[in-house]
Amino acid sequence: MKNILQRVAFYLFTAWAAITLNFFIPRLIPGDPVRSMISRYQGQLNADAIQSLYILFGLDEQKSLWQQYLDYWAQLFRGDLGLSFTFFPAPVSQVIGDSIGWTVALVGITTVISFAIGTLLGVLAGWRRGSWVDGLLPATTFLSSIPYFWLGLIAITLLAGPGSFFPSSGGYEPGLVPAWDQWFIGSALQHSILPAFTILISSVSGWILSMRNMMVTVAAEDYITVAHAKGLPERRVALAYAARNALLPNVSGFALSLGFIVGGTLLVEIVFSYPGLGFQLFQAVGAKDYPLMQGVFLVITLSVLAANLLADLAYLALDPRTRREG
Amino acid sequence: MTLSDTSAARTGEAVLAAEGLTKHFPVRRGLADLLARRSRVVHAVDDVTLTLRRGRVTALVGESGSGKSTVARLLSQLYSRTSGDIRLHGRISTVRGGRAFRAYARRVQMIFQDPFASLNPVHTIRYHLTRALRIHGNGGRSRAELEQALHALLTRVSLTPPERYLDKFPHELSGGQRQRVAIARALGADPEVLLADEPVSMLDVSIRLGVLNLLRDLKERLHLAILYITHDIASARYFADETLVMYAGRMVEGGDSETVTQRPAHPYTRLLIESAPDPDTIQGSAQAAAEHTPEDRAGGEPPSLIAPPTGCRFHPRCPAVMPRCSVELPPRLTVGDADGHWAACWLYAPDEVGK
Amino acid sequence: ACGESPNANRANGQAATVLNVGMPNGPQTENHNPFLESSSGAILGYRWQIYEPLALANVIRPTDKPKPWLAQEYSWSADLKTLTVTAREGATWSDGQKFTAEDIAFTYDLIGKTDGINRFALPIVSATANGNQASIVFERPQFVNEARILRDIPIVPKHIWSTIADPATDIIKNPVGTGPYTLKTFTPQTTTLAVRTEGYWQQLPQVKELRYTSYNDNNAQTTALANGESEWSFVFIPNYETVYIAKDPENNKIFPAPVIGIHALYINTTVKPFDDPVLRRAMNMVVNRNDIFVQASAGYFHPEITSVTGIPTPAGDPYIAPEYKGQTHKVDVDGAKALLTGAGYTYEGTTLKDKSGKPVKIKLTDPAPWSDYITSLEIVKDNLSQIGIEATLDKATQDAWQKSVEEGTFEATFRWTNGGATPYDMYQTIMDGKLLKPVGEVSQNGNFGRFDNPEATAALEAYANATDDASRTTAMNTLQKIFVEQMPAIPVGADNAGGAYNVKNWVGWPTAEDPYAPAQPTQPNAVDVILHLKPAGA
Amino acid sequence: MTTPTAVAVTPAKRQSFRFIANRKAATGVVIVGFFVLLAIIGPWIAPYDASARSADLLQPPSSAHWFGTTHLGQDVFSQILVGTRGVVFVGFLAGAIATVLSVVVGVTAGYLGGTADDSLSALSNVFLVIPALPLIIIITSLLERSTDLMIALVIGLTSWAWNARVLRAQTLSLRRRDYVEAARATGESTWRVIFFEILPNLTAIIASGFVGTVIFAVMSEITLAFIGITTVSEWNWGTILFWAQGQQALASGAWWWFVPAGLAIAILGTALSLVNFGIDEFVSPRLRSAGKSKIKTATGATVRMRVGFTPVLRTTPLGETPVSPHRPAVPLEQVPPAAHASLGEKEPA
Amino acid sequence: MIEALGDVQSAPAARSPRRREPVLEIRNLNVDYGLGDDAVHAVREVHLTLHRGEVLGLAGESGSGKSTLAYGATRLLPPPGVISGGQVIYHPRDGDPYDVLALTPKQLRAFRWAETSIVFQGAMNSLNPVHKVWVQLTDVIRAHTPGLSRPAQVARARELLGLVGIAADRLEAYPHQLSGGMRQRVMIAMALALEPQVVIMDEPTTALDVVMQRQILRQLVHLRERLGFSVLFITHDLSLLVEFSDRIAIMYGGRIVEEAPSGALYRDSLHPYSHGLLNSFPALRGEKRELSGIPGSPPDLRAMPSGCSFHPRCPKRFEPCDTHVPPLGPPPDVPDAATRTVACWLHPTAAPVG
Ligand SMILES: Nc1ncnc2c1ncn2[C@@H]1O[C@H](COP(=O)(O)OP(=O)(O)OP(=O)(O)O)[C@@H](O)[C@H]1O
Ligand SMILES: Nc1ncnc2c1ncn2[C@@H]1O[C@H](COP(=O)(O)OP(=O)(O)OP(=O)(O)O)[C@@H](O)[C@H]1O
Ligand SMILES: [Mg+2]
Ligand SMILES: [Mg+2]
Ligand code: NI
Repeated sequence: MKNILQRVAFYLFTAWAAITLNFFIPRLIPGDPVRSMISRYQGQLNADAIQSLYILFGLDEQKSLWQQYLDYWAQLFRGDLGLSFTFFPAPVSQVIGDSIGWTVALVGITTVISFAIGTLLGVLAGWRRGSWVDGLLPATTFLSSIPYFWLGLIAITLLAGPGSFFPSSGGYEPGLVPAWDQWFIGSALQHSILPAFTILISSVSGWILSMRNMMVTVAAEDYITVAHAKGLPERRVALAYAARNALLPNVSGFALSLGFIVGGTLLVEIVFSYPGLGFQLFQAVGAKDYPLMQGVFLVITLSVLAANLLADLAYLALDPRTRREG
Repeated sequence: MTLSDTSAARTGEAVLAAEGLTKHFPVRRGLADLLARRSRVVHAVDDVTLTLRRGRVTALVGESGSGKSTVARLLSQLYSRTSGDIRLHGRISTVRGGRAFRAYARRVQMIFQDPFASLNPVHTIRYHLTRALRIHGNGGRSRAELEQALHALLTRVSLTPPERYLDKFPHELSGGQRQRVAIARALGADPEVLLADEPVSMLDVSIRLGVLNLLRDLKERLHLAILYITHDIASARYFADETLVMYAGRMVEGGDSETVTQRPAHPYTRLLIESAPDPDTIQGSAQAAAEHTPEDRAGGEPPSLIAPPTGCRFHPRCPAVMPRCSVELPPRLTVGDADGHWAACWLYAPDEVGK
Repeated sequence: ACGESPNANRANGQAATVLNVGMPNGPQTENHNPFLESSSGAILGYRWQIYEPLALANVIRPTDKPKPWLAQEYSWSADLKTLTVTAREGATWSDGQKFTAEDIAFTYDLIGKTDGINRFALPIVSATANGNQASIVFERPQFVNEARILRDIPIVPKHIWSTIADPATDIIKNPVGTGPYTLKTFTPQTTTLAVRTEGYWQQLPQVKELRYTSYNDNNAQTTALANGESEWSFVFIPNYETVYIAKDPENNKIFPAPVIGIHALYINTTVKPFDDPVLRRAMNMVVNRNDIFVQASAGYFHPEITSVTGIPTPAGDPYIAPEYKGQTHKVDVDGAKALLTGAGYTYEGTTLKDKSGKPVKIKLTDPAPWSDYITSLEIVKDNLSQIGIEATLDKATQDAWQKSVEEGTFEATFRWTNGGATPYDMYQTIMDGKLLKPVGEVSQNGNFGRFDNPEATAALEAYANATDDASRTTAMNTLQKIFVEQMPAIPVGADNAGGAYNVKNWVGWPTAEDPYAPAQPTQPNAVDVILHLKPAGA
Repeated sequence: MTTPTAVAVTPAKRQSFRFIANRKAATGVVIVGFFVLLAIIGPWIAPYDASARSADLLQPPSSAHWFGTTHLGQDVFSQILVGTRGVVFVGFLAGAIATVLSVVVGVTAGYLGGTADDSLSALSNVFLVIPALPLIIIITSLLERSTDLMIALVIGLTSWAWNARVLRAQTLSLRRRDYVEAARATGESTWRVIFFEILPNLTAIIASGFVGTVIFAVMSEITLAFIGITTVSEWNWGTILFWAQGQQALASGAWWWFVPAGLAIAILGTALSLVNFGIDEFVSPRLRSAGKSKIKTATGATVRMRVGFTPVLRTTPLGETPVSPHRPAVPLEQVPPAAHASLGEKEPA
Repeated sequence: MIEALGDVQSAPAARSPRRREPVLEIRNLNVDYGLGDDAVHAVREVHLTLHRGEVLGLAGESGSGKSTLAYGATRLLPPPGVISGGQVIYHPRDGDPYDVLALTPKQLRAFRWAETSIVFQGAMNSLNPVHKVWVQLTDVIRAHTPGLSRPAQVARARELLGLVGIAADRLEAYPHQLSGGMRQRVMIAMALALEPQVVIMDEPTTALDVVMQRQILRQLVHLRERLGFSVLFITHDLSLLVEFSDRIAIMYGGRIVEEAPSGALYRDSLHPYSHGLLNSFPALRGEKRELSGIPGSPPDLRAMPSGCSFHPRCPKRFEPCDTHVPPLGPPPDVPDAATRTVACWLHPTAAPVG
């Protein structure tokens, strides 16, 4: 009992601390949303608008930070994330709802694919040390050392453009309405190829490397030698024995990377003009849009925590030793 | 090395004593336990009482997993105990880190079971021994003195010439050499009590003999109190003055080594002694070995320590089981064939002996 | 089978029925409230295709009389405090209801009552309807606000808006306006408007469908413009000749028309020795506006200011005082040096020393990410070194910069002014004594350089409240004189209300020859532009 | 060729630098060293003032301007040279800060356990949960003027959590190792146990954590500069990319403005990863390429060394008697007569 | 096949030397760690013959190369181990003998477990922690008898557990749910799954107490009676070996120094090292004897003494010992010479093996 309670308490505490930090950190930034808006429009917005915006955003009343904090929690418990300033008066939940799907679809799927491919190559590289897959490693390392945005921009310049199959920006062709039909899905897929590919290139090497190292470590375990001694087919030794055990440590890394999907995608979305959550966060930071920032942070915090939980569960499911019954 | 002041006259004086020593390890619990509101522990050591005396070797034998190492760690106060007392020179001692722990460690040193794990792979032998000397102020005041002390230590454990070993890393030594370094380290503290946990299990018999001779020598020359934990009962017979037998976390028998090994009283001890291979009785035939097997009379698995059997923990396997064995915990009962020979078995209860 | 899908006939969308408009503002959230600058309607500009204002003032021809739009006609009372408007005959709301003067009165009344949506802080006293006429009464004469009142207020239907609890926080899911278009679909990336089938008060535009796409940033927008994916936009295109025009010289066009609103180097007049107008004038004389124009604003974005009065031309031509007509900025290093030495400054080697003998140093500040401003400052820094002023460039964060500007703790910074139909707004931003705050206290709306000149303040006051042209001209001339002599800020480039457009599918865009409207898709005049468009080759 | 057999005879001192013997690591160290050198002397050897404008606007690479010029006529090559210092400084300082923090938090939490562990791991979890890059963006915008020092501090202070977690887990497993218990039993004090028994065993993890953080810091710094978050007063590669991107260098065909900085980052990153490989293999003897992975047998065929199929260097056809590869057994004839003479001295059983 | 071996059971191989028939002949085996000059020669010129149905004990100094020999002969030695020469000749029940070292990986895979199985020292690490016991038992059956149906495989697995005295419900258990002794027995069951001819056991009971040890060995002996396989048994526990094995080979410094029937070796060891060993272990029963031990320390494999590697510690060393390596062969001067070999200049052989 104590253990599970402890675990739950730990998660709750982390969530509380992270949310509190999320609340206070943005507020430490000097400046306010109204002035950011004025600056953003650099003369396109009349200075007279300042006052109306203060009133509009409800920033004209002075509330103590503490009071705001309490209000924030009250709001959260009501499931209300407040109204975004940038998109005033759109509710933060709507802004997030509009963009999260894209992020999850693009980055989520690519993360899964990258993990799958990387793990597979890692298994190969680790199992047959010195083979061509192993020789691939320096190349993938180089690719993953390239700053993501640079890779993306070069890819756009070289591959996208008028007449090219690859569109240079957006999540789907302008003019299409999101719907589950062949045009939209086709277009969305087409738009996701280039970003997905660049994410893949820059992230797959990490998985290859960690899987390879795990494979090499596991390959030296006694039970692998036993499996060889048993005369099992090579494939079975490699997969059911070596890879199955080597996968375990990678699982928690994978779960965590799922949690970072939302937070870690800023540059992809900036570079490829992808309509996702990372870009919204980036904009929100620039616009001092506290409610939106907090909302996105909340999503990230919760997803990382959920991913952690998932990692715990996955471990439980995959490693019988943790399922100790006495 | 300032052990010379010990006089033989005081040999036999109790140095370290444990009374009712108990250690329960909490078990990681699953959901099922949560629902059933069970709280489970491993009863690793239950109610162990023993006394280590000056200049005497006490052997502790028993099944694997019966809690021998746990007793040693409890005595060295590396584990906190669930209950029971440890008396050092008659005074109850409970230390948890800090200066008090160091003072305790100076008098009670432990040799760990696994010589491959108990030396830090990143440090040289010199470092290990220097620390052992320095911590307890035995390192002398100058470099030369320290060097001399190091040489003396290594020579004492027959790692000669010392220069050959001082600057080696643990992985460059054989198991036996490591084992001796571990012993040297324990001696560096100039202790009164040495808790040696299976110091010879991984060695071939010739090296094993060397280590045991060293321990005996220490006992005799420096009047150390030694706890010698082993699976090798024959060596207990040869090197220990007193032998204690543990089964499933409890002491089941104790007494003079020769008596316990030659006339075991407790059914478990008997099983143990009979199980021990002895080339002098049965010689060289796999065929013959298969014939008279004591386990035919006491088969079965060692008990679970999480839910140990009620009453006498050996009763499910005991060939001489009586109804009361499964309900009542047998106390220490005198066997009567030799001084200080006792067994925790109802067979020796006064009312049973008559039958 | 897929007939129900909104995308079904998308594949064969004819070029000549659709116009693709783009803006570089990132994913949008559905919000069609025309009063909110944060709405997707405002950010992409489509609000003006749904809602219409009373009249369309043309900011690039500020002296032209605003073109009556939803107002059949309008007139100001002599004291310029009351506006009387006749409602457009035959206009209907897109839900079929008739448009009346009630709607006009309601709209202005709503704005007057709701601070949150009163973008221009208009001092509306009352707005009432009488038959097909509405009259709106203001607290003060509204000459300088005229264009805003007529052009920038979208008229909303009373029958719908009177039921809206809070007009400032409603996202107006189903916008109903008098404009030629209605909302078809909204997605965070693209908003599509369809042309009305009936009930528009004038001939319907030929563009059947307007698609407003929001690109994440300037680069994406520029790329889309260059390859024709986006046909109309307003975005800064660095090196626009190569990046944009050269990609399709036939069709890719820009029309960067200057408006009266400028970008200037504000100088903190409280900091010695820059409190000396002579020094400021000398600095003005060495600033190479052409370099800034070419290198920092890509040769088009902030049209070079040539007039010494800082008034952008040709938009501001009519306002330039006779004595300054034709007088243009020229880089004159020797003249500047002479001016300085004549006023008691000295040189030690190449270093300029002020009257007290201290070397003249100045710190130029702007937020780091604003690359055009930073580039301009680099050039200014270079220019100033020619007269021995050692300038340093300080790149702060936006917030730090904003704070230093508002509190007057900066030394010199590049910043914009307010814009308007007359040079009043730009001069007011720079020189208004009513906005003057002591250093350290926040001045939000202007006079960041702490320019303290009662004469200028009075002239501004006089200009705003004058009811006749003559006194206005006098006040304006005074302002120019003070500006030129005191040089509280060094004008460099004008704001531009132009845009980039593509003539492959549609023609009829405003051009320098026919500047009937600013070519900016987010301006109210955009509706006029759309009405001008015809399929190319037709 | 490094074989573990060499280890046993190698004196202790040389061990710490053994990983340089790894070819990958050596390459990495050389490249990183080169960049560090550039960081030191870059500003002096730069042919132009990196910020100085010139009349050569947007010129492609030439002998005057090796990497071409910017829209202001600045020399890109000089900017790269001058910019190296910031990158290297921030990378290493942030790496150092994060490493120290992670060691302090991770090892303390792992070793002390109990409440200290709970609160410290909660702290690192909170830092783990908060997305790093956005957090860095926010904190840097908090600072009025972000100097390289500030950026290094911010990156260092926000990116220690992952390593702390790894170190904690490792410390937890080390804490119960017998040699730590043994050190305690010998009477070592707590701090000595932490610093002299546990830390040395974590060296490799700490070192690779350091390298990892340096890579992360370099990437973060460049990213921050690229998206225009940090001030661009001091040149670094990210700043160059920021300007190039802001001026649409790629679309205007000015690839020379965009490509060198990106490649420089990639090369530095790769070099650091290579060092990391070296550390990894140094730590885990199993990763250490055990000499060659392919060997030649007596018949000239090549076989791969691998688990489960020990290579056989020489086989003997069934009919023949195998001979020893080392030394033939001593033929009986050579046995000195003395041996025979002493036969009688058979020992008693 | 079991019936065929029935007579072996009634007349143990060790007792009737004339009928000795080899299953596994190790001839001049050399195993190195590493290559070239850095190589450690851990096993040198080893000759050892395992006969059908016998238990051959292998004892010796720790680090003398016992495990290396076992792994080398089955080619399971992990890198950097290499076999630098020799033969391991296997005699199948029917068919011609062949050299295990010459097999291709594919043949080797087929050979393994079906003909020779091996039980490693650490049973905890020998079982794959993530698979249930039945999976690990059946996968070896499946790999070598492809046609067998799933239920038949499981039935066989159940039967195997029964052989080693573990309840069939333990098939569903994961390795960590079993005690050390049970795991060791699962490994033994697995080793017998394909009824191989040779079972190699490397210190299978070192970590266990004597009760458990005897329990396991008893089962092994019983199974051997029924199935007729041969065992190569490696341990430090000489008393155990004397009791359980038919013959004992003693290793020192990478070489076999003596090999003899266990009783003969115990009573009358010829090599001074064997002698020293036998004088080093205490007896549990009977009179306490004086234990002499062996002075000196084990040789460094990297710097082997010249000649007989034991000579620096040998109480009886004389002239040739430090220069010439004594060959292994039947001693000329003892009555039971036919059944034993020794490598010592005290007993210079006239007919070296190999
Ligand atoms: N830290 C621990 N947590 C939980 N259980 C433990 C712990 N240490 C030991 N145990 C359990 O306590 C029991 C006694 O263990 P201990 O190591 O003392 O046995 P032992 O007699 O020394 O065995 P061996 O002869 O194998 O060394 C075992 O069942 C073991 O699993
Ligand atoms: N990877 C290796 N590299 C170099 N030498 C090694 C390696 N592995 C083992 N050795 C050496 O080979 C020798 C033989 O080792 P082996 O494990 O066969 O000994 P053993 O007789 O089984 O000893 P034990 O009784 O301790 O198990 C030892 O001296 C050891 O130091
Ligand atoms: Mg133990
Ligand atoms: Mg071994
Ligand atoms: Ni029987």
